[in-house]
Amino acid sequence: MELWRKLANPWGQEVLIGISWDLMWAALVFGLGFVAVHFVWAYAKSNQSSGSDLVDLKPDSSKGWNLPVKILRHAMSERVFHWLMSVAMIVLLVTAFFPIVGLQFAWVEIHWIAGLVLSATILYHIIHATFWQNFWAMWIDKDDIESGKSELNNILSNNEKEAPKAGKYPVDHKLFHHAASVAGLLAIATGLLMMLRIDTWFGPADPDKFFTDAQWGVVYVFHGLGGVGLISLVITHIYFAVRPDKWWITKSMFFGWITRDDYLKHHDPERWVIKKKETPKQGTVASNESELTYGEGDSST
Amino acid sequence: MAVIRDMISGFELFQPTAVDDAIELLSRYGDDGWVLSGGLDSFDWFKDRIKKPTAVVDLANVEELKGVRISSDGVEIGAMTTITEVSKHPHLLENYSILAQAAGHIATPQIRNRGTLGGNLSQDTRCWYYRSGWPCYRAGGNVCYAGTPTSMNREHCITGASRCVAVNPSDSAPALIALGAQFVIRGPRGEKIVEAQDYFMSPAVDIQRMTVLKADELLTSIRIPSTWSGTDFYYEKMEDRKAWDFALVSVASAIKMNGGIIEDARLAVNGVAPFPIRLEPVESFIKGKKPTDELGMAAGKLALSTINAQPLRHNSFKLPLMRNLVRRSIRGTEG
Amino acid sequence: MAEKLIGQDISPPDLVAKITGRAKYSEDFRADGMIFAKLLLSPMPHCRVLRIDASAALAMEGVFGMLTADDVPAVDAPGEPCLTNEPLYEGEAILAIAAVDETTAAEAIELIQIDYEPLPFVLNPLDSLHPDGPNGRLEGNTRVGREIKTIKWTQEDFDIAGPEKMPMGEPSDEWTVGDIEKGFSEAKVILDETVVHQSLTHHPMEPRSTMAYWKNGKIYMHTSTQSVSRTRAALANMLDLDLEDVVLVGEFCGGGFGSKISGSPIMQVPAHLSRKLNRPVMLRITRYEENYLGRARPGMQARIKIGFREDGRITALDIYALGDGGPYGTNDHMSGGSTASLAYQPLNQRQRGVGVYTNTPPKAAQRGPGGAQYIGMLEPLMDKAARELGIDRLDLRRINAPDGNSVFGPRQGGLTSVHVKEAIEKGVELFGWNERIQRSGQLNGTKKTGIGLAVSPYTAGSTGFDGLLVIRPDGKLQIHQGIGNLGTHSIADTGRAAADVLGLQWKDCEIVWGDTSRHLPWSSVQAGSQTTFAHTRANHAAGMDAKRKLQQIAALDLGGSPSDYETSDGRVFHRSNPSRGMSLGAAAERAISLGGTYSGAEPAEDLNDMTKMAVRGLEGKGLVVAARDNYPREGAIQSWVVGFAEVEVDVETGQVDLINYTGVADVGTVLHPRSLRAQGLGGSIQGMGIAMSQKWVFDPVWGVSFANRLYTARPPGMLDVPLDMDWAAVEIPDPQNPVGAKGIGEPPVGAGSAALTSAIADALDGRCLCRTPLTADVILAEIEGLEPAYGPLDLHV
Amino acid sequence: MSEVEIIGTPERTVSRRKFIMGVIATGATTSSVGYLFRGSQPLLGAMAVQGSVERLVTLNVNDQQRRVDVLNQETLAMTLRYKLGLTGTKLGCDRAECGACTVLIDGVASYACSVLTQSVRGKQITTIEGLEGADGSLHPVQQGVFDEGGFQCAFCAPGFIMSMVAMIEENPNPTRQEAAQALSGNLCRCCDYEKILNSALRGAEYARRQA
Repeated sequence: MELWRKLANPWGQEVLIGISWDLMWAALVFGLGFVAVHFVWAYAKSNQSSGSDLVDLKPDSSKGWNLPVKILRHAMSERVFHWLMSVAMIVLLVTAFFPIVGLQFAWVEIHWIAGLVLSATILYHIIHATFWQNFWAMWIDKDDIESGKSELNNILSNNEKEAPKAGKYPVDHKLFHHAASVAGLLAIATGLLMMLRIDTWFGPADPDKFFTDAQWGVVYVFHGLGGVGLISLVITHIYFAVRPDKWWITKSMFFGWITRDDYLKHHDPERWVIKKKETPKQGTVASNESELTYGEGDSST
Repeated sequence: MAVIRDMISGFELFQPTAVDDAIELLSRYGDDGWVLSGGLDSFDWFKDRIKKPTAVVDLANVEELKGVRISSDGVEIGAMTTITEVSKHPHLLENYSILAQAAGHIATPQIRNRGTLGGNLSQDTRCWYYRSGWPCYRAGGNVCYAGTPTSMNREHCITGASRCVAVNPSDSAPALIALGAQFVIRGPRGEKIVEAQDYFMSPAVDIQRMTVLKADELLTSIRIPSTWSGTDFYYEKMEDRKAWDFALVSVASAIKMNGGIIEDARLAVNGVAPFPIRLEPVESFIKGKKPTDELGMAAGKLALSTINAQPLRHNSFKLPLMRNLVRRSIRGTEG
Repeated sequence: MAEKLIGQDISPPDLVAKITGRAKYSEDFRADGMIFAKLLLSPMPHCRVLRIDASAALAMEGVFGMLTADDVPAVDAPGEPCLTNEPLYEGEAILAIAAVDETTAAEAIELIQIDYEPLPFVLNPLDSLHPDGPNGRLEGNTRVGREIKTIKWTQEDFDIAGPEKMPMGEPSDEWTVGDIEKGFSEAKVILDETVVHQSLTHHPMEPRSTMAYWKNGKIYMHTSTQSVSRTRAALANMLDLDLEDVVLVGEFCGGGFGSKISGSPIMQVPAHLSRKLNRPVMLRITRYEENYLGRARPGMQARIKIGFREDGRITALDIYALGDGGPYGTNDHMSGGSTASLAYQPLNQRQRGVGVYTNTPPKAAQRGPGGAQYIGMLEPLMDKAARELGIDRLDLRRINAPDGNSVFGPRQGGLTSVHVKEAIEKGVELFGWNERIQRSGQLNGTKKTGIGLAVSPYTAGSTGFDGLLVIRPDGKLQIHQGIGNLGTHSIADTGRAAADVLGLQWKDCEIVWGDTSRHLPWSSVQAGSQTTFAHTRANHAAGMDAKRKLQQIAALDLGGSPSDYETSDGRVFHRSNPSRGMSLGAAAERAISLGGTYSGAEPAEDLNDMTKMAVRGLEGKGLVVAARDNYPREGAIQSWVVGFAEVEVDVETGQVDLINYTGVADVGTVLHPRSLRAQGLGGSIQGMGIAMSQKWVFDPVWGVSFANRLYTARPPGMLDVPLDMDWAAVEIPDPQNPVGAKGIGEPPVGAGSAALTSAIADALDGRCLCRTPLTADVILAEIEGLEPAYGPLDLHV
Repeated sequence: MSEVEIIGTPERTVSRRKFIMGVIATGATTSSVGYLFRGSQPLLGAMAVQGSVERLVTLNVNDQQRRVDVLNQETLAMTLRYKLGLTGTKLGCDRAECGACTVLIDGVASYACSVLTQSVRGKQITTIEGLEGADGSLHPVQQGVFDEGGFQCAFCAPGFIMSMVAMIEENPNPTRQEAAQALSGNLCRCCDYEKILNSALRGAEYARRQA
């Protein structure tokens, strides 16, 4: 398998052009492979431990029994951000990779415009997360590592030891978030630079600006790596989103809330404290406004 | 690896006698295969050692691809018909003179004797950055060297660029577009027919191909409907030398007159974009009008605005040149 | 008495070989066991070779060996080596690989791993003169005297000039005649223009291929050269051999135009390779390589200031020219000043310039070096001035043209003869100036007529060379020529001088040329229009010497005094009694028996050593006569061509159609009318190529050339030139040549080029675009009033 | 000397056997068989693939059947010059630009540098060497050129003459303009175009007389 594409520059010196498209297929295979393996494992697991969830809800029920039935996990702003970003991401992946596999169309403009949209959403997210949200909500702490360990343990040595429950964001979510951030930011940073090499709204191409052709090659390689990285990440992300046992989270990305039961079942109330709030947040979907409660860290009011 | 620009590298040579065999060979070799018709474009690539195909499929012996077939509803020209035959064919001279005229302006007698109509339509661009073997977009690289603020791009395009600013070099293409020709393409998946102007590829879609032909497809023939037979034709190619040169701008028009009024028209230009351009807005604009110089001038200006012409550093002259050639194609040379 | 041969149309003796394909050019030779070399050319405009790994290449089946710069004698800067480790232009040869065939050699070259260190490069002379501009060579950017120096102009120099005019900082060369300031103070009209003249490759049809092999310590070279004897000497020098050990065969030369005057450096490669590998080696130079290794005319960036008196007389001419000298600094931007001085006789003149090293293919004299560029740049300005002065363009030329007593140049020397005024008048008549000028500026459809003219002089001869003749026992006259054979027909035509002296018919004459093993005399270079003048004199001298010796032999055997005898129609006979005489054959037999100065045993003292060697080599072959041209000569030998052109400029496309070109020459006596016409019109068309289409283009970022194909360099083809052309000569003999002839090669180029630019300017209502080539885009931009695509000082465009 | 590091096995001294091979390879003088195309075979695509062309072909050159070993990528100009010893066909550019290599293929003027030898099997090839009559008399076109004083350096002459022959085959009585068109595929750098046109018209005249 080739890793890079190289060509001789006008002076006959070999320079990097970008990643080999073999890597695109590799990423695809990796993504689907992971999904397949996980699916099989999860299937096997679910057969062994059936109905266990009812059982382990009881002992904790004293704690937090007073909580309302719906707990807000993602505020409207976050959801809008998420869906905008995912649309941009899908468009980017399609315009980037479909032409390579033979589905040809005029992709360049769509690609960089989608890229600008993505950049904007990310920028919003960073600012929002820094100033209005708990920036550290995504931070991986000791407990995360603990739960991560034991989760892994469960997977490897099929034992039934209950893993410590997660905070607002389970460790696997956090890992995905960080991986996606790295790949995404890589692709965005390089992508914005690459706009110098084509005619855009911001001016005609000026390819020799800033970098030598050898340096540009590196930029293209990073862009490619970010791109193919996102292929695997997006595949796995979508897979989990559609898994029935994760619907409770997926739904929350549509409607914003999770049920109290899910909260108590999957989260550690000490790591994700629920505070009672007076005024309901406008626009959130909820049958019973007064019952509505807000997850800590979401302080949009 | 050191670079040397002479002596053809070795390849496997096939000389099939049937189109299907040729296609079979091409599908066998895919991107490592190469179609050889007249060879006047191919040999440059081979001798410069920039292209080194594993297998060359020489169509010289495929008789079904040669000759001009006249029928009631028009004429069909085999893709391997020589340019000389096209330029001197009595029926074409009589009924579709712009094609014969355009063919007569191609390169030199010797090249017209070997070169084929299909080859002329499918030839690669002459952008000298690309032709020098530079790693540009079209060569699979990540930059266009001809579109920068310092590039030498007098011959390059004023519209239709997408990263690549090369122009299509074909002289016969605008004539065939003006004649409303259709191109017959055959491949492993059978035969398909495309309108002349749809045969040419935009770099926005595929920056490494000049036409819609896939590696395992062949252009087998060109069909010209009788629609424009014997109408008023105009063809002009503006070039630096009167032989062995490529068009700076070329124009071809077919105009149906009715009592001194333009009843219908088709216009095409080449040398201004990575693909030949049909000027539909101009066609509808001049319909029902008298072919005066004023109309020509107005049409020329409209042509520039419809293609949204944007010159590069060294080719702003192509704007007035194209405007004036369109103008002439409507009112004729005598001013 | 036989009819004089001079002045007749006689097809040259090599013509049948040329039109039947039997003529062997250097690349048509084969030798047993011959192997083939291919070159690795530099991909960069200036770099240092750091590492060459040829192991894979040399291990290849069929590869015999490699030659690198380290295998060939080093050359002191700024001399040009045949292979180099510091390439100074893209396309310079770095090494050669020899293999059983070219394909193998090419494959081997591709296997070579080679590392370069890029070095600073410059393409335009002016860029290198910027305070922070790059130098074309590590040693500096120009040459002052014998040393390589660095000249940088101050920012102030550039600021004063502004973007539109050429700056004029410190020059490397300068000469002045009279008082330039005074001259301008007397002027009524003063023009101050910035002009650009492109560089362009010679592109002879035959690339400079060479085949070489060694036998018994001698080298045998088959190469493409303009001048055989001179190239033999140059090779002996390059290869450090005795003259006797160099056998050079160059019977045919497929064009040179100044690019192969004494061969070219690359011809050493097969010589060294065949010595190293002990096999015959053929180096076929391809057109692609010829574009780089072949020579080019130096382009110029110039500032020209001319002052005219009310009556049109030029009071002051002030020229500052920068020469695009290429990496080895061949320049003609100063010599052009003398041509200008000669052509316009300015009352006061200053000539300044800098020859700048650039990283572009090497330059060499190209037909009318310097003069052609200067006439091309100046004539359109003459037209512009004529309009401003309200003086007829013809009259302005007449007023400033030289006559018999004129002097010119920095040393204000005189001329052997000048009849340019007669040429102008003859041209006016032949061209039909007075009718055609009526059409000037007329618009016919979209085509506007322009009428142009140009007056172009150039050096046309040299002196002091040797003539070598053998009168054989079979009565035939063998004329040995050491000059080259590149189609000017000089090898045959200059020999007519000897034949006429002896009163021989052409069928009794045989030309020996092109193969130094056949004993060739020391000769002028076949360049600079020299051979006609130089070798009619040399052959005439030899003819006279032969006649003298024939008379002596006759007197010796038949009595009486030598002066009683006359030679004609193959006999030497007594004037009063023609039956008393002997055939030349008999005289030749007699000469052999007499020996001494008759048989070639004792060559004359004043002969060049090469000629002496040839004479001795011919000893006993008959009456062997060699004489040096000792005829007196006073003043410079200059020929003239006056060119007239009618063009039609399409105002909608900028395309130029050439309607007519007419040239009239002052070349003294005409040796060969048809050949003269061919030289005159051919040279003029080369000039039209300069004016219309030929160009160099480089990418400014990478310094790599794009006009490296014929279709991008654009030499004129048959359809680009007028179908309707005419030619004549004012046949007034030059008093300082025994047959009255002067050379023709150079002056037509400037005439053709300038007549065209002058005609185009006329079609543009006198607007002078001050650059060549005037391609359609440049003209159309001017007509449409567009912002010019090129700056006033942009060179390679 | 320079500090360039040069890696490479020293040139192998030519063994007697190899030398003889070499001699055979390049042949004696004119017909230097394998002048150009004896590189290591795999590079040259010599391994025969089912259905691909044969290497040994018979060419009809100047009415002679010539058996010759050609490689797939070999052009007619190379075969003529370097395997059949017909050096009258010149290589001026080897890029179909100058016309010096013009020959007739079944009477049609073509650039021999841009035709694969493999694709002219069974066709009639005429080169400059094939124009003279059996008695050595010049072809009318050659005679016309001779009487007009021919060319200057004449490197382009064989190509021009072949174009002239093709021209009069098609148009025995060309105008000056038509002749210029017919010869526009040949370059003359001496730019002797006027004399060349005169020669072409004179040649056409002679040919008409002969016919």
